[in-house]
Amino acid sequence: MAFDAGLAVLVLGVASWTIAARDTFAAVVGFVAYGLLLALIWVRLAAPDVALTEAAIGSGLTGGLLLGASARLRRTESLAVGEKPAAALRAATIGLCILVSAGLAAIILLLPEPAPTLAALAAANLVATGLGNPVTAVLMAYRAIDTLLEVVVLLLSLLGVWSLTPDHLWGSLPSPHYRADSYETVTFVTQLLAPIGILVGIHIFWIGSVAPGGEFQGATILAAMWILTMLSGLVDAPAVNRRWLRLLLIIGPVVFAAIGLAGFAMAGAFLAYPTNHAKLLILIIEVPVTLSVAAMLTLLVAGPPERSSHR
Amino acid sequence: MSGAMLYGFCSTVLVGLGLYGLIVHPELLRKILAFNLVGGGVFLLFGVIARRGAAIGFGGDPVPQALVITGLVVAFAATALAVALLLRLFQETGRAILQSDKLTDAPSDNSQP
Amino acid sequence: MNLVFDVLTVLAVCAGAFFFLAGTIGLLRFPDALSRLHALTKADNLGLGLIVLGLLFQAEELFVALKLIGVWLLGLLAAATVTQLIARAIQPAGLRD
Amino acid sequence: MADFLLAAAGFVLATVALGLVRILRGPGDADRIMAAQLLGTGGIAALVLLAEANGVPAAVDVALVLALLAAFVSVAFVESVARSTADRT
Amino acid sequence: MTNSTTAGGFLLVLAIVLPVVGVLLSLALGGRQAQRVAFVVMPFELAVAVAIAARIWRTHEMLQYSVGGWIPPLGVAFRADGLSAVMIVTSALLICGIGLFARTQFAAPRGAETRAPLMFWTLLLAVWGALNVVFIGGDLFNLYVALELLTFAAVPLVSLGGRAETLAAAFRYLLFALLGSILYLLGAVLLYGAYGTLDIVLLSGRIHAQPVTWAAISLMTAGLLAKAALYPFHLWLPPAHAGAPAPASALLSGLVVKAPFFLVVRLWFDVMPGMPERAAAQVLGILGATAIIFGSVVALRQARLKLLIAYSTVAQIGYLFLMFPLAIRPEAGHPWSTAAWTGGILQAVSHAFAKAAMFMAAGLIAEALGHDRIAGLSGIGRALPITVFAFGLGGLSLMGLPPSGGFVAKAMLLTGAVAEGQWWWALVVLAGGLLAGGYVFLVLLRALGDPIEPLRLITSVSRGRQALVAVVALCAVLLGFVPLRPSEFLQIGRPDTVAVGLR
Repeated sequence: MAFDAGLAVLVLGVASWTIAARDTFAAVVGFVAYGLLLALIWVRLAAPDVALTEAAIGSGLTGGLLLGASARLRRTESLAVGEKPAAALRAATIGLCILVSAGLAAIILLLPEPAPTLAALAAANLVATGLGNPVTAVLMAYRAIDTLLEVVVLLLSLLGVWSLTPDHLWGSLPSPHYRADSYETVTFVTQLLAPIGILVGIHIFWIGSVAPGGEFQGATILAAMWILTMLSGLVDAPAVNRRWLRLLLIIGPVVFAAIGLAGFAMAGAFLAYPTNHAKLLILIIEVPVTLSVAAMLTLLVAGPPERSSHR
Repeated sequence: MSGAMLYGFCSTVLVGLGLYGLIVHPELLRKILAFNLVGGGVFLLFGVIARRGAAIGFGGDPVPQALVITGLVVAFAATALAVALLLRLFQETGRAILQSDKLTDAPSDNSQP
Repeated sequence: MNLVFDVLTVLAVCAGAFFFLAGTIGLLRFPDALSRLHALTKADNLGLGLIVLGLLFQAEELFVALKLIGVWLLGLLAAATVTQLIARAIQPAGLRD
Repeated sequence: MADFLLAAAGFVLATVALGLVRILRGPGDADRIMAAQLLGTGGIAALVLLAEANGVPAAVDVALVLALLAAFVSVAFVESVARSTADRT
Repeated sequence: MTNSTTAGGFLLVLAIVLPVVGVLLSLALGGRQAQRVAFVVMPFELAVAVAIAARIWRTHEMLQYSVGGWIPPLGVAFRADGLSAVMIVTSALLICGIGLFARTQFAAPRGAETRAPLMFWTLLLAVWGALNVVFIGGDLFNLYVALELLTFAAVPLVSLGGRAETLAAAFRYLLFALLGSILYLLGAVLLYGAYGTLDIVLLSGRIHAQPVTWAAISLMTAGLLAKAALYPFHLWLPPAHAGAPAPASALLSGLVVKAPFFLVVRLWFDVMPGMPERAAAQVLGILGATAIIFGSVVALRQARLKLLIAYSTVAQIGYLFLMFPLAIRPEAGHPWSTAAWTGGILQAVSHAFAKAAMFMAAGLIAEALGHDRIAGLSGIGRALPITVFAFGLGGLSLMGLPPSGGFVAKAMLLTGAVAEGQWWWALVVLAGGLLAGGYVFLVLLRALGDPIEPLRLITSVSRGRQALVAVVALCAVLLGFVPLRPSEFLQIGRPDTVAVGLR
């Protein structure tokens, strides 16, 4: 209890810092810390699957993305001075936000006891999916449609990022654009870290069917390693019109949708799996989805094409 | 009061803090950060609700936990798109804030390929 | 036997926690960036290492123990990278300090 | 034992939280990176302690992922700082 | 009401999977193939839409599909009632029209792949799929994912031109949309915490009046209003809709803003049917009325055609929300409440066609003149008569003059207002019509007037495209021949509290 209280205070402190810091860069550092502490809270809330996702995406990948952006925007900070809204407006906003927070706090006190839950239902149907991890069962079986659409959401946001390319640069390479004379330390660390990271990513993905873990967490780690190799200059970012890249991006959702449609014939419904082969089919979906999602996440961080040629 | 409820209150404060930042900060990157704070708060609240639904040996209701995972991925996609838009805007205008509503008198339909 | 392991765990974890404390104090108190960096390295490497060591006495599976050691090695690597990069960056006034 | 480990996790978190003051005070990026690094390591230590204390073995995996991504974020961090300074000169 | 799959439910799956597969294929094949994929998907998807409507028409029951065979609350259901069918068919027709219109504008050149065509055709299909999920989603979280799909498909359309001010418009749109989504999600989270399900039908059976419910519904409604650009959340709309390329503007103004409105209707009439909250409905009505007056007045003062049309969208969205104070009836069984309800939906549909036609007409005019300044329109009526005629037809519907869909919609809202004794809404409807007449005639008078100097057209505009715009505008007019009474089809699958007035 004391631990929880301390952790909660710490999270709120870091969050306040993220809002209040004058320097954007410092605020982003605060945000990375915020994600890390949230991962701890997820463990305390008995949600290790979410903790993994938060550590990987919420803190790690988002943190890296925002750090890069804040570094590029650094020169603009002085411009924003004096643009702050008037004191009266800020006071009104503070009032509104306190009202929202207090109202929500009062509301959650009124939530029913005992709390309604689908845990029993999810457990009862676990056998039919052949999975041991109920969270993966929700993601890949009970609510597989959400997951399929989520992969499409990722793909669309990548399209959105690519659509920002200046016309003459279409088909060229995304940033990050890093010096060829990258620190040898970075290169060394990458060479050491990338193989380990790939192993860990595969491990996290693989245990997802029985224990906390799964495709999104595994894919994020793979993506982080790919980005690292690009940062260190070991590999270059792929040009956006490469055929292999396009195929890599769509293979996951295509297999997902295809097995989903095959469900009409095999099990009588879209995205249904025949009981005896459910686990195998889910695995067949998960492998390409992991690869596609890893590619999407990597390219989302890399941003729109900015360079016309290989260096 | 249980530990879960404590985090519940924590989540409501996070939502309020994030909303404040979203409204007040002129810099767009700070708005994106604030949006992520609100998102974190909402997901945390969902996690608390999942924890309250602990039953039959599960530490929490797996359905909301899975939905939070989906939500986190979607929030990352949103952040990535917003950051990319922001960086392009910065490239074009040299600014990372939104000007007050003024449209230039340029023709609005010069987008033909 | 269990008791011995428990005592070892307590000792190692306490020592690890102490190093974290030392690292923080160093980060706050030392005057210049390079000595702060030095303090940080101590805390990272030793603090996490001792805590992992303490937990190893409690680990029941080999795989868990291996993962714990992996955590430590990765932490070490991250710390070493940062230390190296910061140290390099401080010298040519690359970073604002 | 669980209580002790939980307390140890709390202690480690509390001490590294003090380090956060460095983020607040700055003054330079180097200190901010160091403070973030300290918090990262502390968070990892707290996670492995929690794994044992709460009986959530998966938390070790979380720590593993965190350690991996800490290295990733650090590199991204230093690269971007170096780049932004390069841009300015 | 059972939760199992009905016969023909697979059509709902196809309505979503076809566009998604189209998106994947056009990205994979790239280049000139993206457009071909879009034109292959269009007839099939249109056929699916018509089939869904036909089946509901025949069986008089709502279509339902439990995805993966998992029954809610554990699984996710798709459901299509009469209202869904109307929206699905409207989107299908309009998207096919927009696709045909954009065929030359976004034709991919031979040789290397170019950005804009690939993006436009892929995103067109993505918007289509996302809209269909919104219209048939039966689960509040699934609908959240659908809203995000729609956001990520719609925002890049705004900045397709790539100019700085469209980038700023896209960013502002994205911020509003994301804030809206997160508020919506927060509400859904509270509902799950209180009732243990996110399924709309199950929720409607469990929900009852208590603070958690009010908080959740208010948060979700506020979030959706931000996405629907109802006053005072309209700030993002004019620059975004005016800055996008004409076919994208037509899509955004005609269909995309209707999706959050549709979800507000779902929330208020389906998730919590018959729950008394007249005060809240009055608030929505007041916001709607303000939007009508504000949007129309600002539209009158615009110097550029596309901005004028965009502000007109702000006003016309206001009409949609007038249906709430008129159709919310705690004591059920009043036929006029159903009239106002039908009027609101009809307004959504007729505005979709009318506004799409007007944006496309404005696009053709801008293409021909190289600008869209209203002051420089003189003589365009003679150069592009069909286009200006189509613009006028669309305007007819906005004004609410017969014969047009807008007339029937507004007449139903008027009847509802008078019968309810809430005559003040009737005044707003009439005033909005007059103001709309003002800005439409402002443009028409200028366009039909004699030019001071001979008009110079940069390019000629093909008859076919002009005719296409006229056909879309004609659809809005043809809706005027819908009989002036509550439609029974729209009530299929509705909770009895609303539908009882018909029998």
